[in-house]
Amino acid sequence: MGSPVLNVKDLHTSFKTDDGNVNVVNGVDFQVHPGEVLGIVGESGCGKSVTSLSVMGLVPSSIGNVSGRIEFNGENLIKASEKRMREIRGNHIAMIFQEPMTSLNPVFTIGNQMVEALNIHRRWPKKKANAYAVDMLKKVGLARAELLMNEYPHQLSGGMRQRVMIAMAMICEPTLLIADEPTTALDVTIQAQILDLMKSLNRDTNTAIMMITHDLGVVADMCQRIVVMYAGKIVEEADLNTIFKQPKHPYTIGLIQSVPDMREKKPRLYSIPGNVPKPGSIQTGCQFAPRCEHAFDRCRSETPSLLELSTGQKVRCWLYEKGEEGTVYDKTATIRS
Amino acid sequence: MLRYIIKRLAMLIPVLLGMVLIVFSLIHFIPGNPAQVMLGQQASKEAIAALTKELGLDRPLPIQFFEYVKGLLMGDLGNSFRTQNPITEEIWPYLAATIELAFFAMIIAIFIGVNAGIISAWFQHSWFDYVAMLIALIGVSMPIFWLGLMEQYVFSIQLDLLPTTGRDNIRDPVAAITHLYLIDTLIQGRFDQFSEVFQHLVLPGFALATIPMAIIARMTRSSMLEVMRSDYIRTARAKGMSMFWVVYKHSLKNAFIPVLTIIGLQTGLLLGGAILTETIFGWPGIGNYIYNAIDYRDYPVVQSGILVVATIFVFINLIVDLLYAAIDPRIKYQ
Amino acid sequence: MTKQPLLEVENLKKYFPIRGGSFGKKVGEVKAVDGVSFVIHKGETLGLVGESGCGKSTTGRMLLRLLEPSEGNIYFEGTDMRKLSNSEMRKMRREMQMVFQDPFASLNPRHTVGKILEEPFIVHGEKDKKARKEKVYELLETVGLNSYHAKRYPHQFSGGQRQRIGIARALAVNPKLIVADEPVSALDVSIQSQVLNLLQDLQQKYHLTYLFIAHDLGVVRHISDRVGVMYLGRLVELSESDRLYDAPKHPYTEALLSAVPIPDVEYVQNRIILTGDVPSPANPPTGCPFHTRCPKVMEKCKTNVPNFKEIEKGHYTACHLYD
Amino acid sequence: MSGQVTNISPQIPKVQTEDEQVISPWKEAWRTYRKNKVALIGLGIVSFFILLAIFADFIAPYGFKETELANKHIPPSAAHWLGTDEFGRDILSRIIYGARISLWVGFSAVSGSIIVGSFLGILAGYYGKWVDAIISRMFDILLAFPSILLAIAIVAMLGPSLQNALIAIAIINIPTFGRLLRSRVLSVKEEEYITAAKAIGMKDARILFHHVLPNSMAPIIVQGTLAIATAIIEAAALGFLGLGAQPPAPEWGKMLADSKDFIIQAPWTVFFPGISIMLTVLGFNLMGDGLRDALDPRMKN
Amino acid sequence: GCSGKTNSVKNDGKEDAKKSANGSSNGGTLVYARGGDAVKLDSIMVTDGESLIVTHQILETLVDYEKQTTEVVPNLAKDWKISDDGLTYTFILEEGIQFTDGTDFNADAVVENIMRWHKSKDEANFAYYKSQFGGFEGEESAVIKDVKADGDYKVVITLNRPQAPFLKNLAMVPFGMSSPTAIKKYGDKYSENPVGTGPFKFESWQRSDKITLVKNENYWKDGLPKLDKIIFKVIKDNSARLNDLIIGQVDLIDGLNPSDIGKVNDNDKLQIFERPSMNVGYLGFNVEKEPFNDVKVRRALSHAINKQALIDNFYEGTAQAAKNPMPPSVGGYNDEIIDYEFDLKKAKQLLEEAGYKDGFKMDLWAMPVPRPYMPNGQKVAEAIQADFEKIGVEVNIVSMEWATYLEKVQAGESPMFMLGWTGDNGDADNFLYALLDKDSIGSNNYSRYANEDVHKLLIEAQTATDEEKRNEIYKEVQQIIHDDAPWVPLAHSVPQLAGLKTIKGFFPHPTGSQSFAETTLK
Ligand SMILES: Nc1ncnc2c1ncn2[C@@H]1O[C@H](COP(=O)(O)OP(=O)(O)OP(=O)(O)O)[C@@H](O)[C@H]1O
Ligand SMILES: Nc1ncnc2c1ncn2[C@@H]1O[C@H](COP(=O)(O)OP(=O)(O)OP(=O)(O)O)[C@@H](O)[C@H]1O
Ligand SMILES: [Mg+2]
Ligand SMILES: [Mg+2]
Ligand code: NI
Repeated sequence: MGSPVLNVKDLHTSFKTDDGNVNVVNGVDFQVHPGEVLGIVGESGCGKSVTSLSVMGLVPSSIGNVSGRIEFNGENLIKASEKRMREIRGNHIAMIFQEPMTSLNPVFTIGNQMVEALNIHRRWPKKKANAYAVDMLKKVGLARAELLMNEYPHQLSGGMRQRVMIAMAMICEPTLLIADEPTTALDVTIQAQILDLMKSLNRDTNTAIMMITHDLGVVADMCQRIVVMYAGKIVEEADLNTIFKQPKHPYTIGLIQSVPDMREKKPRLYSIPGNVPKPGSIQTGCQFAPRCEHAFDRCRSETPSLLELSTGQKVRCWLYEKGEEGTVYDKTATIRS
Repeated sequence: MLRYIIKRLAMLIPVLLGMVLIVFSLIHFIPGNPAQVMLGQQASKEAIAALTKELGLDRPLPIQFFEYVKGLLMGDLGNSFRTQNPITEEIWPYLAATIELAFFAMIIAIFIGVNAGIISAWFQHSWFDYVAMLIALIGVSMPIFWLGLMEQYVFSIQLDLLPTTGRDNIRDPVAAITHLYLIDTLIQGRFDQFSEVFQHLVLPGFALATIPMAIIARMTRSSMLEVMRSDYIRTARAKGMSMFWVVYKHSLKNAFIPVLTIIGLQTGLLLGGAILTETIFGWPGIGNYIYNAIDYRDYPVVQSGILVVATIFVFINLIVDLLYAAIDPRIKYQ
Repeated sequence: MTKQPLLEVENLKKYFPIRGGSFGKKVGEVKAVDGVSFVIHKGETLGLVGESGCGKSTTGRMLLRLLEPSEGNIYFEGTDMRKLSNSEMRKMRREMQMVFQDPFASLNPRHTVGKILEEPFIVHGEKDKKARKEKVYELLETVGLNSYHAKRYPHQFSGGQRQRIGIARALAVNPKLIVADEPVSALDVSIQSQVLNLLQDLQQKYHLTYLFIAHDLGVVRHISDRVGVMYLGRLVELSESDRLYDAPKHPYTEALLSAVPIPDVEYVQNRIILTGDVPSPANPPTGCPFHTRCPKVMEKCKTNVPNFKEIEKGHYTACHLYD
Repeated sequence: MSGQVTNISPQIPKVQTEDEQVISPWKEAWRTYRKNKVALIGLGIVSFFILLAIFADFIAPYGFKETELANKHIPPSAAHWLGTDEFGRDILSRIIYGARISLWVGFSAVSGSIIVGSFLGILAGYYGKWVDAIISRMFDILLAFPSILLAIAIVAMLGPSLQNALIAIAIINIPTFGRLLRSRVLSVKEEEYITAAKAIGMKDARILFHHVLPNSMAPIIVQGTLAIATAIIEAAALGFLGLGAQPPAPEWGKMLADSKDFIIQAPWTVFFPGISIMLTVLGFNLMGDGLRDALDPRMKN
Repeated sequence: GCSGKTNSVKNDGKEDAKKSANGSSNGGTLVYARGGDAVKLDSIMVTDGESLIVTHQILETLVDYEKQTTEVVPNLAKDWKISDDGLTYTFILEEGIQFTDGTDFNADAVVENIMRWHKSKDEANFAYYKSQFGGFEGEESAVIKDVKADGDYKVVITLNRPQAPFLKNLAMVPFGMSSPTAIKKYGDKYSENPVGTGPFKFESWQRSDKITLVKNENYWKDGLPKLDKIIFKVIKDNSARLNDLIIGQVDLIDGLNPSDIGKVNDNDKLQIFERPSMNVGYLGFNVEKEPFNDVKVRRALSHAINKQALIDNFYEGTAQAAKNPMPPSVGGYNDEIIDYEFDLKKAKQLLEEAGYKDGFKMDLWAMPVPRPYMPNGQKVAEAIQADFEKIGVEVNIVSMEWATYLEKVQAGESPMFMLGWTGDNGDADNFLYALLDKDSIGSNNYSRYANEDVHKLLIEAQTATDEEKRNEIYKEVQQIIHDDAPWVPLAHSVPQLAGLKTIKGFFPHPTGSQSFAETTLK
């Protein structure tokens, strides 16, 4: 597979809040390999966006603190200077955001915002930059590219704005694209367009994509490998097939089962009891334990680590610990029927 | 755009009419006969009666009102009771004095206010931020008439640095052309006078600037902070833009929209609200003009003066609204 | 299933005026809902899907007369709702209720949950304070909350819990019909299934009828007996849920269904990617509203508005392909 | 895949009991407020002046009109901490009694404008159409006036006195609250919980009083606090122009006006009343800012 | 845009500099600062002191007052004769005088001037003419019957009936002589372009800011005026005005706060000028209102005011305690009257006799503006308030705007008020009749005091021509008024001016305005 583009090790991000420091991302490890689409799924507030912002170095030091290692092509970004980060941002790592409505500056033209990254990283003459920006807009399937350059964001529909965002992110041909819920705000038919576009970009440019979403369908559609997050921690990591076919963590299992399937009608949906915990509210043990139907005492007192199973799958659950309580497969049996 | 302006102007009419009505009734309900005031305490009853008649104050109020409005519609602001001069001719020097002062004050206020606001927002939670915002808070809490007195006490009486009252050197008065003395002195190449006029502007200018400056600083800071937290700033930063450029290119233009509103409002307020400053600094401005006219029961002056000030106020706000469109493409006036 | 109609809607329309120009004159209209007809049978769940802005919420609100329809008729158990006076309408409100999309905005932040749930009883004339309290506790238990929650304020609840409170409030007046406007869209998947289950349980328990509005086709299929698909203020297809999902007739429904990503790695979707965006309801296309994006567009689609007709038993669609 | 994983617990899951206490929005606001040091200083200043006002009779070393012409213009000293004025009255005592006047004017003028303004604002916001048009135009007119001139004219009409100054200040502040309430009504009216209230068949009046008004309280309180600050300055300004409190009332603005002629011989007579005005106003402003952060983060701009 | 009228600058600074370089004049510019601006510069059309002090420099009267008293002395008329019946006045004019527009000053000009007033019948604009000379042409009350020129330099004025203070009236600044040509030329705008024979001529006027006058090079009095230029500058606030004097922005100021006298005296560059007093400031009772309809109450309160303390504290001792409604400088002053002494016991006792053992509550109206006769009305009221409190009279100070104040006091709405009066022409009639005769109720008799005896005596004095006799009558009137106590006369203030020590030849006149012809700066 070669060395990963991005190698995140033991990432911790905390925020200073009124109730003291709150750990929002709590020891996250994952890799993104060249050309790969990595999916990060999890419920709202589990720390997906914060993880991506941490990678970009966009967590302001005044309100948050990032620690651990973030290696980008071997370079530790946490140690990198702000100047170095600026060189990397938009150039080597680009990002698109959830809200196409608010992520574009309303008072500047599309063209102006398109060439910004080129100005910073390439210092091309204006004409060249503009021409390139138009090309880029065309590439993301925007028909009236030349005209669009002089239009303002509010004159565009949500789908068009998201395409502009993607074009903007891709303009410097980054090695890694972080997409933070790029389609959540869009309608299904438009979402299909955008996902299609991203897939083809990934294919054509070999840009690695870190795809953040809470929609399992999107993950299934786009990604090769998947990381499941729960309350600031990675609870499971596996390739696409494994995740859907052989989910291990009770949370992953529950999650997959909770989604109503459009193709058939089940009499009743499975649901995970309880609520997503507030970040920092669970101090000891497995974060999922209060909602887990298989939790036993150890789950409540000790935090499990991310176990690598023989399949290459990683899971953070005491059920799969080899040793005293028997083999992994014994315990999964209680979950699987 | 033009249609929008016309529409706004059309909407002005009822407001201005309403104002005329209110000012008219207010001033006419103030007890005290203008004739008495004009002739003074020692005047005879008959003389007062005769003057009352001559001024047309013996006619029924509705007729007086109607006549006044009729005049207004023909662009006639009426004649001052006291001087008998047409107000249209008389008002400009006063207005110019106030405009010069307000403009000067506003420039100070905007310059210091906006910059302090930006720096505070930029270095949020720094000592500069705290000190600047404390000063701004004290600024909004400042009774300017007291500030004016204190300024005079310190800079004029104690330190003898700056003149206390008036607009120019009394012994070497500015020969008025536009009545905006800074301009007049420049036109005439009298740089010595220019510097005199400027010195005269300093104390009242700062007194008047205090409140808008404080408000603008607070406003700039908070709207900068809000903008700096917004998604598109994050986008810009994700492109590798440096924070400085992000602020100056992306934040300022957005943050300026609410600041602009405040600037417009405050400029309008300065024009009419400068009475206290004008009184303390003996500034022959429009506020003084109207205030004295109330004393003298010079009805036409009060009515037309207030009307002129209010019209300017409304126009400034119209201009501000139009400026929005220049800054914010989302606003389009059809 | 009993096929007794509870609610009948005929040619319902809602045009919102666009004001502008001088003195707020009307300069145009948003055709938010443009001629919708359907029937909801007693005890069933009718799903309503469609993309954002197609008029689902507007339709739902008109049914409760929270919005005054511009045109069309609504019959609830035979009574013509549009003929009711205000006070009659207020009484009628007991029969039908609404659950809202945003669990944060639909609860008054300054009232305790107890007060929020008590209000329907006060409004509908329950004088006895103690009885009201009892009923509130009962409601809370019904939706899976505890009686001690009554003292709390909405901001102390999670989204899913708030949605339960919203449902409890709707239940308070013993309605026959509940219009649920995207009740789970704002919720996380794991919470969404809790609420869906709750809705289903309540339906059984109280013999409720639902009009279930959503844009998530999976959810709609899961909960609905019959499903209507809306596009630009019109119903383009309406049928029994299984039939609609398995064999959609309208090209829009087809595209919509194919666009939904399925969380299954083995399933190979034959995706129809539509071009362009949804046109604005302020300026809808002539003829068939879908013709601008339709992969099977014909000449007459551009000029003639297709009728909404039954092409198979219980399966309605508005498309010239089936003329 | 659904075959692979079966349901485990089909019943409605019970939410666990959490023993979090009930926090009302007001209590919560107070918590936020308490954390704000600057706001607490504001509260401290305001409370200080309120206490002065209430216990003036006990605190003030002299009466506010204890004239002793022989003691004219004594500089700050042990007997007269802040000196005496030209009537030989103790400035400290006058400032203490003056707090009564300023606070009274601030509170009552603002209450007056809140009552009238809210009433008009609610009418305009709730009924819309021509009611709104008329009331809104009225506000426009009032706002287009240079407010201090308007106040002067009103006082001139009614005759200078504290009470009339108060009325004038109340009048010029009406549109502030009117507009605030109107916009609140308009926005609250669109809130989903109002639709929900309508859906359960609630009458307009009840909606207005149980939902719209309580939800407008926070901005009113915030705006009210800030308006008290302005009202105090305005009252002082009117007093300064001789249009407010009448002698021998120890109104701060009047004290300033009376002693500004002595700024050279007796600067303390000018200094202290001014400082008092500024401090009180600052107190209310700090408090208002704090309240805004605590009560109504949306207004924060 | 800009109006030429309000700012008709004819000479700019450079031209001025040239002139002084020629050596033709080097008297310098005097900046005289005062509290208000002129209204009009046509003297006959105004009644306010701020206008008159300016016209005084431009327009001259036939006869003038002595420098610091109200004695009549020759001016444009070098001599005059009065017929025995007091009905014919013949004035002999100075010869060879020209108005500053170059036209001649002669008998015709005088006739035209007086006829302009006499025939105008315009009470509104020519108020002083009516009030001092009874009425216009054809009116029964008119004093002047006819005016005729007898040759170039002789003017004969015939009267309908004798008027004792006729010459004093003619000496009043409002009756200055304007150039008839200029009046015709400027028409309505004459009041902004006055042309006379005076020591200075009008140059420019910036409203509510300053009026500039320049030297009349052809002035008929040799060697005068000494100054090149006078600027009348408006500085409203008394202390600001003093401040500008101290820092050298202005040379001379009026309206010095008594409290600032010390400050001026301490400054070795400055001096004080005192304007001889011709005024009275008083506390008036509305004798029609309870309890002031009872003379005992009025007397009681007269005993309760410590006049000397008031004078010491609010006039800084620069006033004289008043016991009569007219100042001692006016002929006919009765100095034999013994004032009600400050005696709280007596006051209380009188109150008790009147049936107000526990005192009463009352409004005291205090004027809101400083006046020459009472620079500090509000504060004096505050002190009186403190005095009255000691005898149980609880006083509530009421103030309102000056215009309203006058109107309401005039209408008799006030029970007790502060006011005052400055003499116009230095005649007793101008005090006693104007202020306390029953005819004046509704105008200047604010106390609404009506005493038939007083009335009879005053009317008699008006037509008497014998000075002695008139004085006797006035003394009698003062005694009656003292006993009735409709007022508490408080003080005759000496208005204070301050200026540079170097100013010489400046004599403040009791009437409130004076010529600057002899004034020098250095
Ligand atoms: N600036 C901040 N200060 C304090 N807490 C923060 C801040 N930003 C995020 N958080 C908290 O961190 C947690 C994780 O937030 P994050 O935005 O990463 O969630 P997410 O997984 O992206 O959720 P969503 O699906 O809603 O986007 C949340 O609980 C949030 O409240
Ligand atoms: N009060 C209103 N005034 C004007 N236009 C409105 C109003 N309410 C809704 N609309 C418009 O009517 C159309 C339909 O709105 P509606 O809320 O019914 O859509 P929806 O299908 O519920 O969308 P969503 O999925 O986003 O909730 C939209 O274009 C909307 O902009
Ligand atoms: Mg996120
Ligand atoms: Mg909706
Ligand atoms: Ni399955």
